[in-house]
Amino acid sequence: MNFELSPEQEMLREMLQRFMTEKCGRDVVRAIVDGQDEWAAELWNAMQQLGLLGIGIDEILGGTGGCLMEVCLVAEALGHGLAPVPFVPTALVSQIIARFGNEHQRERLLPGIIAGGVRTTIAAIDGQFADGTISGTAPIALDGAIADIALLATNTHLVIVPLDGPHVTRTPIGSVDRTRSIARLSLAAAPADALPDAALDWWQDAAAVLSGFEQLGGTERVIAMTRTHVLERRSFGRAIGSYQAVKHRLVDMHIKALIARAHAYHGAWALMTDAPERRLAAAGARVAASEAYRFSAREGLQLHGAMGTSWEHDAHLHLRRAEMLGLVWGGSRIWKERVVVQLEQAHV
Amino acid sequence: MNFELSPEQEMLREMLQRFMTEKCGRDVVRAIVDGQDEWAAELWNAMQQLGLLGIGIDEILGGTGGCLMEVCLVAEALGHGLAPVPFVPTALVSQIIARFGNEHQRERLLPGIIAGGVRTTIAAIDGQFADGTISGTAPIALDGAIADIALLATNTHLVIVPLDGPHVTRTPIGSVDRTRSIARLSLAAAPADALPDAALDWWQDAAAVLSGFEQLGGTERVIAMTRTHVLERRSFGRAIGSYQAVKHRLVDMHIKALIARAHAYHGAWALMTDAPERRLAAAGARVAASEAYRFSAREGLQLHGAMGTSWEHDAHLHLRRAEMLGLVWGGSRIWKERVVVQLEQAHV
Amino acid sequence: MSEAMMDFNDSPEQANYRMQCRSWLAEALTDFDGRRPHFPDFDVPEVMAAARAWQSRKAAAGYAAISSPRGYGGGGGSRIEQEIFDQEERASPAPFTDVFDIGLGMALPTMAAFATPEQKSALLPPLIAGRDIWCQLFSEPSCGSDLAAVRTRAIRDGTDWILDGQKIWTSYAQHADYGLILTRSNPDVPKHKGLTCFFIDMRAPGVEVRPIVQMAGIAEYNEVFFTGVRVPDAQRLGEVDGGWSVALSTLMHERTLGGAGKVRGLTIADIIEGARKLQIGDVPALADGAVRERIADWWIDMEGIRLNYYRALTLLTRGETPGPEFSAGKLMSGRQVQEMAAFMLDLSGPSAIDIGDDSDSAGLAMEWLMAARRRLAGGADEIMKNILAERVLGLPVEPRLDKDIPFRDLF
Amino acid sequence: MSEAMMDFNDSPEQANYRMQCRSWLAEALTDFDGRRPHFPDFDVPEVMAAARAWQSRKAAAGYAAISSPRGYGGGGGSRIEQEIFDQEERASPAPFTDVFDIGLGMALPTMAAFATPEQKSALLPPLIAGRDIWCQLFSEPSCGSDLAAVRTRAIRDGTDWILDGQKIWTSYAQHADYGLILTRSNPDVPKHKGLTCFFIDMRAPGVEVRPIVQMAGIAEYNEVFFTGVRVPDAQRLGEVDGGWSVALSTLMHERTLGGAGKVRGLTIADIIEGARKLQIGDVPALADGAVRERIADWWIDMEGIRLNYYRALTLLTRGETPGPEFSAGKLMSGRQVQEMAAFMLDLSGPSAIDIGDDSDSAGLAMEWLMAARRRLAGGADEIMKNILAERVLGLPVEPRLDKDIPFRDLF
Repeated sequence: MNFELSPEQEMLREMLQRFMTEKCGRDVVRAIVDGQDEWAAELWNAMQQLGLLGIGIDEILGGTGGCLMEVCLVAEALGHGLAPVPFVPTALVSQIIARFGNEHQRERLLPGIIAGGVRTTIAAIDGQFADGTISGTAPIALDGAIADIALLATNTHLVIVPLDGPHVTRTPIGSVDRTRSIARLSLAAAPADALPDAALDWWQDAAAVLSGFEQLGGTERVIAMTRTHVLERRSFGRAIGSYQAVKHRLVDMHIKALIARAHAYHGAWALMTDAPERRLAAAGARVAASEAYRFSAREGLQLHGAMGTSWEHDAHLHLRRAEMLGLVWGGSRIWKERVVVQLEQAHV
Repeated sequence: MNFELSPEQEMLREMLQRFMTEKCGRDVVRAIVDGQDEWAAELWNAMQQLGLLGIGIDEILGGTGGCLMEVCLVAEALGHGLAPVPFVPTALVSQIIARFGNEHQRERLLPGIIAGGVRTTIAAIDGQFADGTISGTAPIALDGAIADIALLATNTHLVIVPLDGPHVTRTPIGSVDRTRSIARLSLAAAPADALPDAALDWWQDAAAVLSGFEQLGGTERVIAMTRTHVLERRSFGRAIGSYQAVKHRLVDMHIKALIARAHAYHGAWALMTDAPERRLAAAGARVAASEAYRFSAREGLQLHGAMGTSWEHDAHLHLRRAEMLGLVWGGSRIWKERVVVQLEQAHV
Repeated sequence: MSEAMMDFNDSPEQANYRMQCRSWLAEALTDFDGRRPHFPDFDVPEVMAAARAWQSRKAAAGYAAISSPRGYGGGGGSRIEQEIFDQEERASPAPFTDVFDIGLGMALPTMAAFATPEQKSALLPPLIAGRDIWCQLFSEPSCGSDLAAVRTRAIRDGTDWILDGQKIWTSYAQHADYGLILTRSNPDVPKHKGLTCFFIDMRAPGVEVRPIVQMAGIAEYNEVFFTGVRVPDAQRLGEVDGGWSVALSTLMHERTLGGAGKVRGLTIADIIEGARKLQIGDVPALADGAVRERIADWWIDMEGIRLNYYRALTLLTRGETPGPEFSAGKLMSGRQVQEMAAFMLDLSGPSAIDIGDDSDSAGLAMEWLMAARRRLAGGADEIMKNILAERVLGLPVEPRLDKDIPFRDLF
Repeated sequence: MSEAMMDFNDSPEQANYRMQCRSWLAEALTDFDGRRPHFPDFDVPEVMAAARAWQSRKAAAGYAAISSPRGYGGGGGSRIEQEIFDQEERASPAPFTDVFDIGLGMALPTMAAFATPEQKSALLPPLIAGRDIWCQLFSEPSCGSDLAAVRTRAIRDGTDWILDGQKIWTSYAQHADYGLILTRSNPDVPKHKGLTCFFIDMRAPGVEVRPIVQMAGIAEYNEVFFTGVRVPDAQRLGEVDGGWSVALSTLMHERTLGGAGKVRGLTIADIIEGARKLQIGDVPALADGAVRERIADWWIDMEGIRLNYYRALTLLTRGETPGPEFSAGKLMSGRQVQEMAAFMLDLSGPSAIDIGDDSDSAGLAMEWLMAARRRLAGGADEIMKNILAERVLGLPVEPRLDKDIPFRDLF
């Protein structure tokens, strides 16, 4: 039994916290929210310099080494900082290619990703892959407006598509989360390169877990900022954090975070070990993390009082991010259904 | 717009409260709970003497007069006092016979009911009515162990069946609510007398509303006893009723009672006026009242602390009564479904 | 059947009045195209112009402030007539007039109770006719729920008072002509005992209004700064140092019946319609048990609040005053709209991330973003629960450490 | 992959130990017929006899108190081995031994920390072997959650103390040989500072036990009256007037990890099985979206608590002490079992009214009735939330009016 971070992983977490405090301050996020920048390119470069874009990729393949758990810890730190960078889609793609891609695909794509010059999106597409080309529309491609490469999943194939050609039209959408550049992708016979079938089965589970860590980081941030607020804010002569209605709500947030963390670790473990319960563990991670972040963002905003409803306050940025992440791989009703289907099979 | 009790009805309510305080004290209820008596016959006699068994029945038919609303107020008062008497089934039957019965049925049954000598049950039966006899089993007949007459509903008929003949077997069951004598009825070609089809459509709605008032009375009682407890009980130097966790829980109970009362009034009004929205209103009354009583009984018990879990405390009698009433005409999932079916039709 | 039976239907007089309202609305609204934004942004000149025109038209026909005396420009009618008109107006595509709500709902009854006859004659008719907009200057940065802790100073200067300080979360202050203000007139007594209320001219020298953009991108609220603002003593409402009871009466108008019949926004019909269109897997979402159960639960609460509002109206009809228990509607509705909107977004799946102006989810997302405001404005959920616990259930207040201490020693 | 990877599987040593436990259990349980009541009632002689026999058998094989030193009759093993055995035992039809839980879970660590070596040698082996039953005498009628307010007096008399007062909610006191007791030794100092702990002989003159029948019909709890009970000072645990820290350490054992891995009762598998059999209209309840969504929600929480328990075990394995955050399991599980049982009863419909011994709903109803106890015993939900808020999140305690006042002036 070993179900905790290792001391090395704890060190990585602390390092990431310091890194984020330094490189992803309020001004970085607000520059995107207020439309001055499209994404946080400088933060991305700093991440690249630290080797974070190659984390979880074997050194033989040019990566920094480490396992998927370390990738998850980066996602958590970025979620904590509301970072406007395409890390999760990019890491998903690099993990998938490292794991399932052939030699040619690895050599063509991994160096660029690890070097920071190639950003990716990954999305479900309503469309067809045949004869080396793909046609159709991906209505929501996370970080799709700034991506160079897309992994697109039809019902039957997971394919790699460069986004720079004439066969691709991308339309940025007015996203609920203003910190990320989301686009609709329309493809008309765009050249595409298929991955093995096993990747198609794997990617949704991996997306659920990686985003789960991003959600978990956001949850912890909301809890921390709400805690600080209720310790400082006074009403009727007392810190509002001494009132049970406030205390117990924060405990509810905390417990949801605790449960989400346990499921997230389990999901990461199941992905790493290809455990038989991988689908269940990944669905658990997604449902628990979506619930924890959405609940905490909503109730954290409430506990901030009227101030929390203003544009200038960060509470709504988390509310919006929580909603976007809760929706992007499918809403909770769908993922809870995945949980139950797995449970039914386990308890025939 | 007139959606409140009339001054006369308010007077009736106060009179009923005094009556219950006097005639249905703790000893009366405990005698049934602890198995000394099967039901509260003395209370029933006192009700008969006050004319409560003929309430809502026209004076021409031998009743006390008044409308269904007054019947509902009696049910509320009995629910408040956890009264171990078969009023709701009996009143349902007398209302149905007065409303739908032919002259012969009225003359045969109403005088006995109003005089207190004839008690009734009403239940759904898994069985068949044909050629003037009924066969089948009613697994749960409320107050069935002490009833003289049953109204039984098959899928196609609502029939009157005397329970004293050789064709009827009744088996008392170990009910979750120990204040009421519930039985399983098995009938083998028992003589039965059918009511018009309209009655079959009406009875469930009427049962939902009348029980709704009984549930509402129980809810108000639980709120009152919990309020008294939290004002008296002290912890860490304060009345526990001054802690927000306690205050806000009582407010939740109070709001559920408020909503249940509004729906109960609406249901009674819809039954009385045969309003087009009768089914919806009755389902609303049932769902809201079941939720209010179950929630208040559960959380009221919790707020009483360990003391509330002891046999000697009345908290569990309400928890049990709330569960029995929440189940007896079908659980909440079924009745919520009735709500939605009606809403779908209203919003095509 | 007894004569004393409940009756949901209009009496013949009420039915008659309803028909009169309905036909007047139909005629009056032929001018309007019926297109309205999801939420009114009164910073948009057309939205404000439509509101003023409509309010003035209602006033001319006696439909603005129906239950206020005719002398002030009201309709001279009953509270039930007001409700009948409101119901009909809500069912119509009439322009939004929220910008007058504070004036009509809070300033009007407060002025009616505390102002002089001359002041009422001068100020209430333009308020009712939509010419003057009023705001309520109570909240301050350092006191959210704890209104008695306001710090904005009022210092006597001859027959005037000089106001210095800051208010916040003042709805529509950027448009307002007048405001009701709660000030600290005496810091040497416990906090509830040193407050005084005034009405003020929002255009007076020293008043500065700064809009606060909300999370949904609209600016309904403002910060308002007071620097040496001179207010004649004649504009005082209530006694010197007696402002707390004036403020309480104003707030009572805000909270009583709040939310019960007046909630705009998502309805059960919207949810049913949405769930008919959306799919879960291969079946319509409306066929899914989880969706159906939620619809039932939401309807129970919404319909319960609506029916409860009828109970309150019945009391009004009988000349009684509904108690604070009817404020449960406000508490319930904010949270419920938030839940419903969030649920529908989730059910829509990834495509609901797109909330651009032309998207399918634009309206839903606006409801969702604005719902947080509903849970806070006019008393946060937590405060509403305290009020219900203390005033309706008679439970003890929290231990108060600040009650008998002079205000100036509290900080 | 990194070496530092998480691992849910047993290490080779652990797997070996698990197989050893499993085969021992299989063999040891051939004697038992495997039929157990829904809940153990230790007033039934056969239930108690089975518990004693099983506990003694475990002790003889080194499986009682696995992680306690062999010197006292423990197994001399690790905390992880204890957990492995517990998992295997829970999966087996072994007789219930709840009557020893207070002794093993609270008295054993408290005695190990505060008793003399002689006392430990004399008292712990029979405790572990199931010969002696221990109880914990903390709660009193006038103090539920506020343990520091106990009034049972302890007055020094030479080398003895004389105890007078009343305890309540004492689990299994009617069967107990010994008890840990918290007393008021000094009423002239603030309430936390005048308490002293002892262990006592429950058969001593002046101790009277009166069982309290619970709502489900079983008597687990008792009132215990003390009239001039003489206790040697040698049975004092901790310092004179230092009982609060002894009590806190005892309670910490009760609460840490409470409920996480040890919850007996309804499982998700039970719910799935039940929902397969029940119908809603014409379809199996398991096909209904509302049922399916609840199953998912409950699984998320239960599985989260279980996984969280593994995090705590990992810390134990590393020699660290899991903090109070792991007590969230107890908070969650009581409420959840209550919800699950109520939901299944509701789904069963009218027939679930029949909870007679032979009925289909008997077991479910017992879970439902006993769930209320889970939400109260060992810290009510509300108290657990306070503890988490204050000790884990560092939020301020409520204003305390009683903290620095001598105990005797509080009433």
